[in-house]
Order: sequence, then structure tokens, then C-alpha cells
Amino acid sequence: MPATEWTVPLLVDWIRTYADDVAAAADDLTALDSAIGDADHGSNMKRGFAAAVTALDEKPPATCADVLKTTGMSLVSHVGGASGPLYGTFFLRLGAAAGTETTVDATTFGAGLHAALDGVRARGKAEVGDKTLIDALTPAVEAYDAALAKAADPSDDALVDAIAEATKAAAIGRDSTTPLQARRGRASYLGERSVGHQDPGATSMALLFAAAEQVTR
Amino acid sequence: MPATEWTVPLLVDWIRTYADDVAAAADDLTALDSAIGDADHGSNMKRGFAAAVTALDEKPPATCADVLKTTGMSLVSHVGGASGPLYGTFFLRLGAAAGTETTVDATTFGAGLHAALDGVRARGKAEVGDKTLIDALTPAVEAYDAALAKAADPSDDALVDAIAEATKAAAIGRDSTTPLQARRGRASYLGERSVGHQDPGATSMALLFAAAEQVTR
Amino acid sequence: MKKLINDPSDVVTEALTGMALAEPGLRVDADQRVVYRAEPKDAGKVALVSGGGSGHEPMHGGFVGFGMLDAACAGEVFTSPVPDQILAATREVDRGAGVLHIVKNYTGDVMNFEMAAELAAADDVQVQTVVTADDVAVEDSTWTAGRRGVGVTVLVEKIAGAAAEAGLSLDEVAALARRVSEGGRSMGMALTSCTVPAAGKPTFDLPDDEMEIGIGIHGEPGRHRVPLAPASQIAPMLLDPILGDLDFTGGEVICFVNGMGATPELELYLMYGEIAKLLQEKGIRVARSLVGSYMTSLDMAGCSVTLLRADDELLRWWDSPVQTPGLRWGR
Amino acid sequence: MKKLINDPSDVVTEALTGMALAEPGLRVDADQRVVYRAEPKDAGKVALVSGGGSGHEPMHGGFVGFGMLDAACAGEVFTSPVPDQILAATREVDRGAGVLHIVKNYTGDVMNFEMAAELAAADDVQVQTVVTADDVAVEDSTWTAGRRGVGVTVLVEKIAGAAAEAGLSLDEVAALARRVSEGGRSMGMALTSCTVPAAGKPTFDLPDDEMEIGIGIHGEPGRHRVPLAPASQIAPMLLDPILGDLDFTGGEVICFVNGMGATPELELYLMYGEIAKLLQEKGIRVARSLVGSYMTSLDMAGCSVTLLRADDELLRWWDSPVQTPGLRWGR
Ligand SMILES: Nc1ncnc2c1ncn2[C@@H]1O[C@H](COP(=O)(O)OP(=O)(O)O)[C@@H](O)[C@H]1O
Ligand SMILES: Nc1ncnc2c1ncn2[C@@H]1O[C@H](COP(=O)(O)OP(=O)(O)O)[C@@H](O)[C@H]1O
Ligand SMILES: [Mg+2]
Ligand SMILES: [Mg+2]
Ligand SMILES: [Mg+2]
Ligand SMILES: [Mg+2]
Repeated sequence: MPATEWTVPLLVDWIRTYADDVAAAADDLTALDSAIGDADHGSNMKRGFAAAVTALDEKPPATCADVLKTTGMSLVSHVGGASGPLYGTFFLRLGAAAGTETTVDATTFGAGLHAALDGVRARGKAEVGDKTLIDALTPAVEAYDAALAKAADPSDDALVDAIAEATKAAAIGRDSTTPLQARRGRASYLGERSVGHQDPGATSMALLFAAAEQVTR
Repeated sequence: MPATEWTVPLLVDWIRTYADDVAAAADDLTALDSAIGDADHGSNMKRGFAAAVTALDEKPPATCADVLKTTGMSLVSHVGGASGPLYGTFFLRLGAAAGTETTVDATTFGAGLHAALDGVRARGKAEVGDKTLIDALTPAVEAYDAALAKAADPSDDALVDAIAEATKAAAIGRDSTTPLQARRGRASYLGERSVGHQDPGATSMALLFAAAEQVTR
Repeated sequence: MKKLINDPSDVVTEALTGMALAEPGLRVDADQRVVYRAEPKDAGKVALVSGGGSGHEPMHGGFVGFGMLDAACAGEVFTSPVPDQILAATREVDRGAGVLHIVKNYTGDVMNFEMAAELAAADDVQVQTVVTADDVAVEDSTWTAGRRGVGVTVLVEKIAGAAAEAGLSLDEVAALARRVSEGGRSMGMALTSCTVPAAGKPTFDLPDDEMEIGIGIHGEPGRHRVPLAPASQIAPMLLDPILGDLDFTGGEVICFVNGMGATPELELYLMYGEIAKLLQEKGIRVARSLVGSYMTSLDMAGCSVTLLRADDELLRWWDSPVQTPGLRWGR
Repeated sequence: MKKLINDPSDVVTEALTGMALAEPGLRVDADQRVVYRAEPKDAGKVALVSGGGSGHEPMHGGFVGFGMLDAACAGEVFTSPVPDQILAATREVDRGAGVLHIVKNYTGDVMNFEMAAELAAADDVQVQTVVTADDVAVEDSTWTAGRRGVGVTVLVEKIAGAAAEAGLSLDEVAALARRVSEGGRSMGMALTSCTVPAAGKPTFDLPDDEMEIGIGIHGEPGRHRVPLAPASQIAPMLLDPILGDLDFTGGEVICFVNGMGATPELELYLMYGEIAKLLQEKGIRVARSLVGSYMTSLDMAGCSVTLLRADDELLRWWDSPVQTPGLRWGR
């Protein structure tokens, strides 16, 4: 049965599912990072989300904010590199927006995504087109908004539909990084040689939305 | 016309010819030394005999002893490693036996070879069967003796024949090293793993007799 | 992958454990992955904290000790440390006179040190940060994350470390560190790629007859790939971009020829000879030199060259005693 | 072959030229290929001369300086120096108190040093020789040229160098050097072969999933080839033959974990951790340790372990100041 709102178990399920997904995709993410970075994005994400799962297991979260902040803190404390602060900020901001309830509705989640996007942009100072995870995250947030706006009288399917649209947009955004020349992160050191490679962070970001779609659907 | 005795130009010719031969065979000698040593026998021999040729060019030798001692000193001073002192000693001893004449006859040369063999054995303390250049040198000296003894009344062909016999014996001695386990030099460190490889020093020693045969024939 | 390791994910912790046992001058917190001096600095003196991804040894842990760093935070291989480590180290080494963070300019390093500095400020620990960015292979423009911090980092740590030991204030030490950072330029090249343990295979493929010019220290490929060349031709490929970027003529320099990890000392000295010859031709006087593998990239073969504008003050700090596992003289 | 060199036949001379420019504490005779101290030792003190094939840097040229060697003779790559060089060095450094030759046990090294010593004796320079032969990979029997001299050579040079600096007589310094040499045992392994510049290709082929145990420092293949294994299993492969050969239990040791040239420090510290753990289990106390690439084999990846029986006297000499490019403390 499709979810109408986020609950604590559902958010935990998202993190767990994504932890499995990045573990399975770790070699591919690292291969992408080998081409235009330093060959660690897969192991960074795998290590970080494994730590998040452990933290959620050790101290079962009471509220939605607990799930997301514990995840964010785990990432900040265990990843390092560029993705640690960026993904960490993403979840910390999303958690702050979620508040101290045990559920989060589609509208609140959308506001959270905006806060998360703003936080990640403030931390990393990247814009759309710089060939970073921002290129997947920004269109995803916009698509979520648009889908929600279309559901004139927020229906039961609003959350699921909005996440599905966000996931599609994130995938398109991820693919859009391939022809770009990087302007942020390690890939920028390569100059023109970064062209023709898909950005690893945009790839892991697209997977994050895909995991959300999978658990809410 | 076959040589009946060594002259100063003939000895110089021997050194020159051998210098060319070891330069041409340098890669092969080094390859043999790669298998059971440290991959330098070819470059050692090439460097040493090039230095000898330069020394002979710079100060043209007056006597047979001059040729051989200059060669021996050049080897000692420019080769290093095991082959420097050993080949150096060989030529220094051969030179000492040659005396201050401008020719050396077959008998004197034979005595010189014995002195040279003794010197090399004293320096390196190797015996026949230890898988070293001694395995080529010893039978060569013995074959030289035998051939000379057979030429009852030393004839015109005595030197050429004796050197030809020595060359054959050196080649057989060289081949005999392949199945042996080394007991001297670097190859001995390999223990049983040295079995099945031809000794580089025995190979260069066989070439030395071949060069003598070529210039006297 | 051929390495003297056990499980790739334990490499950093196990290496730190070995370092703790081998180096009596250090105290290693293997959990937090922070290397401290066994004997902390006197109260009232500025402390220096650096750190970064592992795999660059002896930088940074090997530079902890008298006259250089007070603490170094070790991240995963090629991954910057996390704010927790940096904050713990910063709190631990503060002797009341403030802490200087020495950070190489990489997105991850800068962000993680920034977060730690924000947290330290909340704790009332004075922190200043110097970001090194000396790699002329990268253009410093809005089109990049800015220049990478490479070889000059070692020189900053040595020189600022000496000044901190002598009792200069945080503002003074930070200003000196920035001056060194700004007066240094570097350029590196690779004959082979490195292999990150967790990745298990070389980060990039490099044919037998080619080399990368303008590489970083994390296995990032270089700016361009060229046919293999003799040392005498490699030297100007490294030096010319440096000299083109900052005018060193007429002055004195500290010249640092660094090995990337798998380069024999024989080759480094030979390379230094080539660089020294070119500098002499250009009228640049080498006041001090440093040749060796001090900032490595795991098992990469190759080298980098760093030139630093020198003056009497910098040279005095350079010559001051230093006693660390990786750099040691005068004590 | 990928190396930072020009013509392979010029490697040694060009590296020495670079070293001369980089190291103000040294004086290099690039023609004779001898590295001297810039400031000779005081008259009346015993001098130490060592040398060997090049390609093992920092050994030996990098160990010339206060508290260690007085001169080092550099042969071609992996080829012992010639008697001329050794004689020139011996004459030059003799301060009237005699000269100790420190020679690694290889046929070529022994013969060339022997010839030089004979010539020096004719010159009335007193020479004594200590031959190091610590490699337990080689059986010392009539079936071999005897054990190879490896890691203990570094320790002999340090300890005898300190004693010579303190003014001990030639007999005393030589006796001390022999005691160190006899109390040390080593064992090495390789993950990859080295490549001799003049040969242009790896000395031996080693598949990606195998390693050589019991290698020498000249690219000689080892005693046996085994499947690649984690560091925790390599450690006993190196340590057990050492402990089986000489009883170290109950006593103190100096433990030296050495990199073969292309081994990152990260891996060496990790390896040291494994060795230290085993030693502790066996009740062998490590009094001092040395971890780094001090005796290399060009660009070979791998390591060796040396244990030396220590006592208060040896440790005092070990701790004495030393000031060389390759080893430096206390001064
Ligand atoms: N300034 C930035 N803003 C947003 N995303 C960034 C920025 N810099 C890097 N990234 C993202 O981080 C990814 C790399 O992450 P990772 O490999 O884990 O860290 P590191 O680059 O430190 O090794 C890149 O693919 C890119 O998507
Ligand atoms: N003790 C010895 N006596 C005689 N010949 C020896 C002895 N040791 C080594 N050799 C010879 O020297 C050869 C190796 O010479 P070379 O490679 O030039 O020197 P090194 O072994 O020092 O590298 C061996 O193949 C062997 O024939
Ligand atoms: Mg990365
Ligand atoms: Mg050889
Ligand atoms: Mg990284
Ligand atoms: Mg040799």
C-alpha cells in the first residue's frame, strides 16, 4: 500500500534501503570517481550509511527528526571528504524541517527538501551545471514541488507521486552531468578532461531518491 | 694465415674482438644473470672491455705483458662486482706469465693460462662444479694442455689447434653448468632454484676462448 | 593489488597502531585517529593542527613533534578527516594561545576543517586557518575548486611550527603561514598510478610509454598525458609552469624535490640535479633544499617540485630545530 | 621501464651530482664516485668506509656524516665498487687511527674490498674489515657463498660510527662492529621485482597473486614463491626464520622494519605493528625501533625485518647523535 506520509519506520527503511543500495553500487561509484576523482566515493558512501544504520540500531529513533539527524550526524562523523559534510548537511537540514513529530506529510517533506538543498549549496557553493550532486538534487526538488502543486487537493497519492517525479528528475539530472566540464570538487582539476564522465555524487544522489521511491511506493 | 704465436697486435685484436662480442651478447648475458643473479653481467663485461679497449688505444702497448696487464687493470678498475676482480685477475696473471717480449709462444701461453686459472681460483675459491666461470675455464685449460702435448714436436699449428680445443672444451663446460646447483656467487642464494639455468660467467668465459680462436685462426 | 595490508578497511587504524608502537615521541589515539606529541607543548604557545586523507605519509602524522605539528588527524585513505577528529585534536592541543589549522585546499578538507573550526569557536578555542593552494597544474579560477594544496604544505608546517615553538602569537604564526603558503608553487608528475586499497586497482591506466603531467596527490589524473621523456626534459615541464606563475628570478628559494611514494632516492637526487641546473641558468639561488619522499601518494611513482620564496626570516625558521619522525634536525 | 633518468649508463654519476648539490653536509667526488663528509673527522679518530652497488639508497652515501660513515663508495647499480675507489676513499679518510671497511657479504663486494685493503696495507694504512652476513634466507654452508649482508649493515654503520666518533680504537670499533654483525638477523620479501636501469625490464616476473619470500637486495629472486597473503601472515614468514636461527627470547632487541624502495610508509608501519605483536607474544622486548626505507632495492615493493640483540652499550651507541642525510637525531 502506497505511503501517504513518512513515518519513523518508513524513514528508517529509507536509510536502510539506501545503505544496501550504496553498498551494492560501491564499486560502480568508485569506478566513476576513479575517472575524475580519487576513487573513494563508493567506499565513502558505504562506510557512512553503514554507520548511520548502526546508529539507528543502537538507539532506536523516537521522532522523524531523530532518524534524519542521527543519519546526518553519522555521515558527518564517519565519511569525511566532500560527500560527508554535504550528505550530512542534507540530512541534518531535512531533519530540522521534520520537527519532533512521528510523521511528516508531503508538504513538510517538500519544505525539508528545500532546506536541505539550500544547506548543501551554502556548504559546497556549487550551482547547477558545475557537475556535482547539485545537478541531480536541484531538479529533483523542483520536480517534487511541481508534482505536489499539480495534486490540487493533496490526495493520498501526493507523496508517492511527488517522490516518483523527483526520482525521474534526479536521474535526468545525473545523466546531464556527463557532457559537463566540472567546476567544483576534485573533478574540476581535470579541466576539459572531466567532460564525458558521469559525476559520482550526482549518481549517488539519484540513487537516494530511487530508494525513497522504492520504500514509499 | 693461422698464427704460430701471439704478437702484440694479435693480443690487442683478441681484446677488441672480445669487446665487440660481449657488447653484442650483453643483453643475453644479462638475461642469464636475471634468472639466477642480479641482471648486470652483460653490462659489467661490456663496460669493462670497452674501458680496456680505450686504455689500449690511449697508450699503445709495447709488449705482450702490456696488453694483458692493461686489460686486467682496466677490468679491475671499471667493472666491480664478481666479474671485475675475477676477469681482472685472469688477465693480470696471464700478463705476468707473458713477460716483456713482443711475442708469446704456445707453451708460454699455456703456462699463462695455468697461472690465470690458479689466480682466479685463489680469488674466488670456486671449484669445478660450483656453477661458475671456473666450469668453463678449467676444462679449457686442460684441453689446451692436452692438445699441445699431442703436437709431439710443436708444429706451426700447435697454438691454433690448442686454442680450438680449449674453445670446444669451454663451450662444453659452459653447457655443463645448466643442470648444476650453484655453490658460489649470487646464484648460490637461490639454492635448488638455480638448477636449470646456464651460468652467465661460464658463458662469457666460453666467448673469450671463441674470440681467441677467431683471431688466431 | 599487491600491498602489505590486511583488510583494506583497516589499513589506517592498523598503520596508526604500528606507528604508535614504533615512535616513542608520539602518542596516537587510534580510535579518533589523531597523532599527538607524546610531550605536549608548553602552556601559552600556539598549537598547530593539520590532517588530511591518509596515504600521504610521512605527511601529516610523521610531522608531529617538536618544532612542527602538535597534532595530525588521519582520514581514510585519500579522504579528509571528519570534524569530530579535528575538533578533538584542536581541543586537546590548545595551550591557551589558540590553534592554527593547516588545511590543503580540497573541497572535502576545507569543509570538514570549517565545520570543526565552527564547533571549536563555540567552545571558545581560538582557531585560525591557513589553506595551502600551491599547485600550478590547476588554474585558480571560478572554473575550478581553486588550486590544490600540495608540497608547500610541508614547508608551511615546518616554518610555522618553528615560529609557534618560539612563542609567536596566533596572529603572527598565521600570518607567517599564509606568507609561506603564498610564496610557494608546485608542480607534479606521475610515471604510474597509485592503487587505493579499498579500490583494489590502479586509479588510472597509464601505458608503458606515457606519463601524466600535473597530477595531484590523490591519484587524480594530471592535466595532460605526454610520451615518456628523460629526466632532463621532465625537469622543465615541472619548472616552467612554476616560474611562469610566480617570478622567482633574482631571489633565493627553498627547493623541494619530493617523491610520490614509489620513486627511488637515486632518481630523486638525479631529478634534483636537473632542477638545480635549470635554476642556476635562470639566476635563481637555492638557499636550502629538501629531497625525499615527504608528501606521497601511496605507491605512485613520480615526483613533484616545490619552490618557495625565501628570505632571512623564513630561513631562520627553516633552520630551527625540528624533531619529528619524518623531518628532524638540530635536536 | 619508467624511471626519472636520462641515459641508464649515467644514472649513478648524475644522481651523485644531484646529491652533491642537495646535501651541503657532503662532499662528493663524482669522478671517483665517493661520498665524503664535507667536514672530515678529527685527527686520531677511526674512520669508517663502506660502499656497494648503487640502487640501495640511502645506504650507503646517505649515511655519510657525523656519527656514522666517513666515506661511501658507489658502484654501478647493483655492482660493487672497484678497488680504486675504495683505496682512494680509504686513503682520504684515514686520520691516522686506521680505517674500518664495512662490507656486505657478496662475492663481488668482498673481493673488491679485499683487493683495496691489500693495496691500502701496502700504503701503511691500517685497515680492518667487518663483513655483514645476516640474511637468514640463505643457508650459511659450503653450498653457498655464505649469507648475504642486508639490514644489519645499517645498524653496524650507526653503532660503529658512534663508537668511532667517541674515539675508540680501530680494534675496539672493529670488535664492536663484528659483535653487532653477529647479533643481527634479517629476512626480506618482495611483492614486485625491481628494474635495473641498464637491463630495462623487471629482473624477475612475479604474477599478481604471488610474492617472493627470502629475496636479496639486488633483485635476486627469493628462496620460494608463495601466494599473496595478508600482512598478518607475512609477518611470521619473516620473523619465524629469524627466531629459528638465533635465540632472541628473554632479551631486548632493536627492531628494524625496512622498505625495499616502493613501499609506502603506511604499509611499513602496519607491518611493524604485526611484527611488534608477534615479538610481544614471544616475550621479546623491543628496546628501539626503526621503520622506513633505509636499504632499498631500486623500485622493488616489499620489506625486510632485522632483529638485533641489544644491550646497554649498544643502545648507548644507538642513541648517540647522528647527522647524515639518511639518519639523523640528537644533533
Ligand atoms: N562543492 C561541491 N558542492 C556539491 N557537491 C560537491 C562539491 N564538491 C564535490 N561534490 C560532490 O562530491 C562528489 C565526490 O564525493 P567523494 O568522492 O566522496 O569526496 P572527495 O571528492 O572528497 O573524495 C562529487 O562527485 C560531487 O558530486
Ligand atoms: N667465487 C666465484 N668464483 C668464480 N666465479 C664466480 C664466483 N662468483 C661469481 N662468479 C662468476 O661471476 C658471474 C657473475 O658475474 P657478475 O654478474 O658480473 O657479478 P655479480 O655477481 O657481482 O653481479 C657468475 O655467473 C659466475 O660465473
Ligand atoms: Mg572522491
Ligand atoms: Mg651479476
Ligand atoms: Mg576523497
Ligand atoms: Mg652485480
